[in-house]
Amino acid sequence: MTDLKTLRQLIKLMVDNELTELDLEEGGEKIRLKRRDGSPVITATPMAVAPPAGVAPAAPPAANDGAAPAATEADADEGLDPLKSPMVGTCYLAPSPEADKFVNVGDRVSADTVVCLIEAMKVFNEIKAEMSGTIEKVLVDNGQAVEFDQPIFLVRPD
Amino acid sequence: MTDLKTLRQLIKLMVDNELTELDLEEGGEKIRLKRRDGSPVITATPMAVAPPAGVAPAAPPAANDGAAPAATEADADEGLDPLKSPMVGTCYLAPSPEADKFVNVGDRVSADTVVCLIEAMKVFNEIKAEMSGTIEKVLVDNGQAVEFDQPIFLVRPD
Amino acid sequence: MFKRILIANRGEIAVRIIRAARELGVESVAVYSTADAESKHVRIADRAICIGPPVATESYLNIPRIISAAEVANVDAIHPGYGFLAENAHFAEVCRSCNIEFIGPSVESMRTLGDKVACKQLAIKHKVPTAAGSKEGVTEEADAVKLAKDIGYPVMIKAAAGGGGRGMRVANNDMSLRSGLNAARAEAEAAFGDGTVYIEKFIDKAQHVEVQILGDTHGNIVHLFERDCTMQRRKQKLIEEAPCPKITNDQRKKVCQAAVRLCKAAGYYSAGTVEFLMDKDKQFYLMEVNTRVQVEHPVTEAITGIDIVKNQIRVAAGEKLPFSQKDVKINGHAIEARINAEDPERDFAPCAGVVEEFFPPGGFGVRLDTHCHSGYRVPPNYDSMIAKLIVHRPDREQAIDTLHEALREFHVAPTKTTIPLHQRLMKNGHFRRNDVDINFVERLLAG
Amino acid sequence: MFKRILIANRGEIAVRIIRAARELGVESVAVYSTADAESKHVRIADRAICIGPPVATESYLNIPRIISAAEVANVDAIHPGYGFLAENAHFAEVCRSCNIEFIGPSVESMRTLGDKVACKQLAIKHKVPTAAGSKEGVTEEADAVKLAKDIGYPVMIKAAAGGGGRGMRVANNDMSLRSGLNAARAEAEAAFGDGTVYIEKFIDKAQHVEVQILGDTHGNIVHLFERDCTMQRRKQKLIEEAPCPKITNDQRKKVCQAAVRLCKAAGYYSAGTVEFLMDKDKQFYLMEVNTRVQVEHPVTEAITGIDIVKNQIRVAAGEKLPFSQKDVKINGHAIEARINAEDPERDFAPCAGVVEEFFPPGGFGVRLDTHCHSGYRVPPNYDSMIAKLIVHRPDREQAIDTLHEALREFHVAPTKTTIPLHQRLMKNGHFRRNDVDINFVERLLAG
Repeated sequence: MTDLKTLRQLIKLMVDNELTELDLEEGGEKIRLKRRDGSPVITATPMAVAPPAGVAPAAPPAANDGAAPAATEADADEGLDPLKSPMVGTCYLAPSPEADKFVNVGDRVSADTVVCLIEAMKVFNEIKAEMSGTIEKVLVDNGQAVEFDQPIFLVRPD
Repeated sequence: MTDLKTLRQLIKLMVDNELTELDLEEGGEKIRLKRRDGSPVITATPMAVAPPAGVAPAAPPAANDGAAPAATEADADEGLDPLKSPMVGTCYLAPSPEADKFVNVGDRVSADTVVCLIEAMKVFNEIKAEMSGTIEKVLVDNGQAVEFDQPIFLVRPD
Repeated sequence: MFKRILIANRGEIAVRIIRAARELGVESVAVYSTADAESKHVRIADRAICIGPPVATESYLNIPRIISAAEVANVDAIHPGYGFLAENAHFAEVCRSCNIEFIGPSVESMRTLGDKVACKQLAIKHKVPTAAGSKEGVTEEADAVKLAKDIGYPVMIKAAAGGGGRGMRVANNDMSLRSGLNAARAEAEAAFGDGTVYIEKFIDKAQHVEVQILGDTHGNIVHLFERDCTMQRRKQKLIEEAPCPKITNDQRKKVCQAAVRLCKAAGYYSAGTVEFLMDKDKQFYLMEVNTRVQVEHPVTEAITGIDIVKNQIRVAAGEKLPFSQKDVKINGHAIEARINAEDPERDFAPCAGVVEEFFPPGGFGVRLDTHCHSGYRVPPNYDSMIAKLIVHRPDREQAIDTLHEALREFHVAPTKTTIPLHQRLMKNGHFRRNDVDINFVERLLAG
Repeated sequence: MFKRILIANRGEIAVRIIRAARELGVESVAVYSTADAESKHVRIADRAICIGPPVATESYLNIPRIISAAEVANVDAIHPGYGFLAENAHFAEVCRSCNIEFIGPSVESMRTLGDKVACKQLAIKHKVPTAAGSKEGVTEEADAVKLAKDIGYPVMIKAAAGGGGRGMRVANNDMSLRSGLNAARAEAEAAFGDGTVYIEKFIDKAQHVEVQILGDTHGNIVHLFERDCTMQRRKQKLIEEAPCPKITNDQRKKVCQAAVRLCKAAGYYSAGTVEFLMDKDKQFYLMEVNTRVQVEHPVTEAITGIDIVKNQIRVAAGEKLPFSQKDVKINGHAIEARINAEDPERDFAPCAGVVEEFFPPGGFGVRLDTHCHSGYRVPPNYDSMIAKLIVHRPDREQAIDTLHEALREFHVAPTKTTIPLHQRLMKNGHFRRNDVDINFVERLLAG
């Protein structure tokens, strides 16, 4: 159950079907599914063995434009790993406006390949791939603000 | 039940029927479904007595001494029907202190057998059995206050 | 002071009264129908007694069942709240005949002020402004037509026993007057068992201004200033505020003193409200007197700091009012928004069912009166109000801003509520400028 | 006024600040760690930015990440709330060097008042009452012993850079002083990177009384009267009230004016709190100055009607205080109870996890500041306070009764909280008579 392959498949299932939640439990044989819906649902039945994840989602529609990381969508793509931003800042895909991008879709990257720069407090931080594989997707635009944990690239690991 | 195939079928069921939630539990026999409009469709489980009680928190401990009718408790007794009070008042099991009780355990009653008096606003109301059977249990003491719907006797119907 | 009182009501007002009683060290006994078995007033009362099935006539409106519960619980008094039996003089009479104090005014003053014709005559006698019209019930069409000619059309036909706008009709000419007269009589007969109707001048573009009264059984009677309840829909108040932003201190003083005169004349005590219509020229016209605590009493509590419900209980127990008129001061501005479980999309149809998420706002200057919580089931049997959101700020503009923010934070799901409507109204320029009349909301919704 | 501000905090204070900003028409930008992705401050802010993982040093305490978020969101100012970076002068300096206003006092006054030795010297210079003791840091044991002999045992050894009671020690004789001195130095060095300690007379049976200060950048500085925070456990405040029920108006005036003198001398502006210990004879001794908004600020807002957080934002934007000292009046009595997710049965161990049922109280005179709701998950990473329950009533006795009722209604499950402890304290005769000192709660809990 806990091997990455099954996990990926479960996640794909969720994304494809707009599930917002999926709890499983082998021992006591339990399944709990939730789908996206205008009005979120919290079921806190006193007896229920409190499925935390089930109750937790502060489901209420964000009053703000929901700037939260789009991690789940990204992870969705079967077999791809997200390359996430380690900090808040402005993301640059090329060393300078006229220069070529650090990496493009199809490029191979290794652990210390610089994939982008993130400017934080006037400092340009070189972001390395920290993994080896092939860039499959670029998720942000040049000069776009990124948050902590926000996926920047999708990489197909070797 | 945790194999992906079953899962996919369950999810298809959800999508096709616009379910927003689906809980299962094999051991205690439980199913819980929810649709978009937010009104729960609960396919019963043996123990689930009152669906609302599950959702609406009966949970908060009554700050008061919980004078609520003990209906459910009474109903529990196999095959017995509760004879409930139709009003709030003081229940008398005999026409007068020295007189015999209207009915005792083991007595047979028919629809218009008077089983007790309930005093409300100085008026003594004769309470009839409204059913025929045998008195199996007396649930209140003589002179005890009873509420609306509070079981007074348990009757084994013919 | 009483040892124990029974609260013959449900919902937020039952909760409100239980809080006041317990803070005074008085035991509280709740009554409830089977539909409310898990409601908050049942949980927080010292004792709770089930009195009947969901249908109100068999529970909250059923006098014998409530009195029996009161005797079973051996209480000293009954607080009727608002609605249900609150303005039922017969109920008050029954309570007192059973040696149970009715927490409200005297039966006589309830009768006098409850009869709109008698009330109006008393008002005229004591120079309380009223609309021109018949001094007593009108039966003959001819009299009606003559009267209408004297005061000039449009005129209003009202039921003497009516209230809350029920059984009212506007007539613009003799013909509509004739037909309206008969229809109104029949309607009043059916609704109140009293077909008496009367006629008075129709006040156009009116605002609703009401004065809060509080009196004791020792002849002390004061006003707690006025409220503006012009924001209504189908004669149901949506938003109430205090003080009325449109009148001067002189006008305020005049109308408040008039209200006190009327209640004094009726030998009134406990809490009461004298409702007026105010026209464009700030002229006041008596509408009716409500002989009970009002849904919107919290806005007055906010600006005066006086606990109206506690004082109702005190004076019912024979105590003197702990303050006099000169002690009553206005501090800041307060606004209340009634949150109803209604669907604005479906012409405000009530939305019964489970409120799965009820996340209320809070913070500085925000008061919430509610019996609702996440998981609460709104029964289909009673009115749809699930909460009252009240803000108190130094001035009206800040109060509106705070209320707007509080409404924005107020998350209720999946139940549909009037929260979005209130948010819209808080942003409305006419409301912010207080350039509104009692038909404003309906015009807004219509167009 | 600012167009947009960032709130560098979480929980109820972030919610409080966002409300104040929005009511002023200022856009709010929340920052959050992945542990708070679904917390209320994230939902109600105009924008929210994830700045790091749960561990505070990588998120709420991480200056570069917060400044980057501020630049990304292009804000005009940052409000630090309390805790985290609120009293970090370096952070204030960085903000201003990046042309982002720090919503708080000047860096200089933060430094002066933050150093307890410097603060005490300034206090002495301006006749602000302090405990007898060393005028500067003590390093030599000999000096310490001599000093102790002069002022008499017991004495207190304090860390110059300390605060909130951290790094304090009581010595009753030369021996315990010697050992204590070295231990305290080491502890201070480790805790604050500054081993400077000083010695002063230990105040026995003390009450905690603090004065709320508010100043602008135009030299106006006023006090909003005092708070009594004597009800503490392990130096953590449990219950705070205003005004202090034990002092006369003269004593009040004296201590409040002393606090104003000290802050004026330090060139202080924004909100701040001067904390004193008060002995049995109503003598005051300066403890420390908190250069930020206080958790317990709502009790002061209640009795003065002044919105402290809004005014912090106004003065940070360069506006003048909209009122002067003579406008500040005390109205009634307010008490705050801190509701922590802690298990009194298990020595107040924090209880992280999902709060399945959170049914708060409400009604007249009740304010609730919280980020919690049914279904909220309390993260294990931060402090355990989940709500502040504040009541405002005409007098202390009524305030206690109202708070007791509100606590009784407050239903939180299954999470364990301090609500039962507060209920017990509301009924405690010593508390009701205000016959307590800062060790009262611990003695009570001990047996």
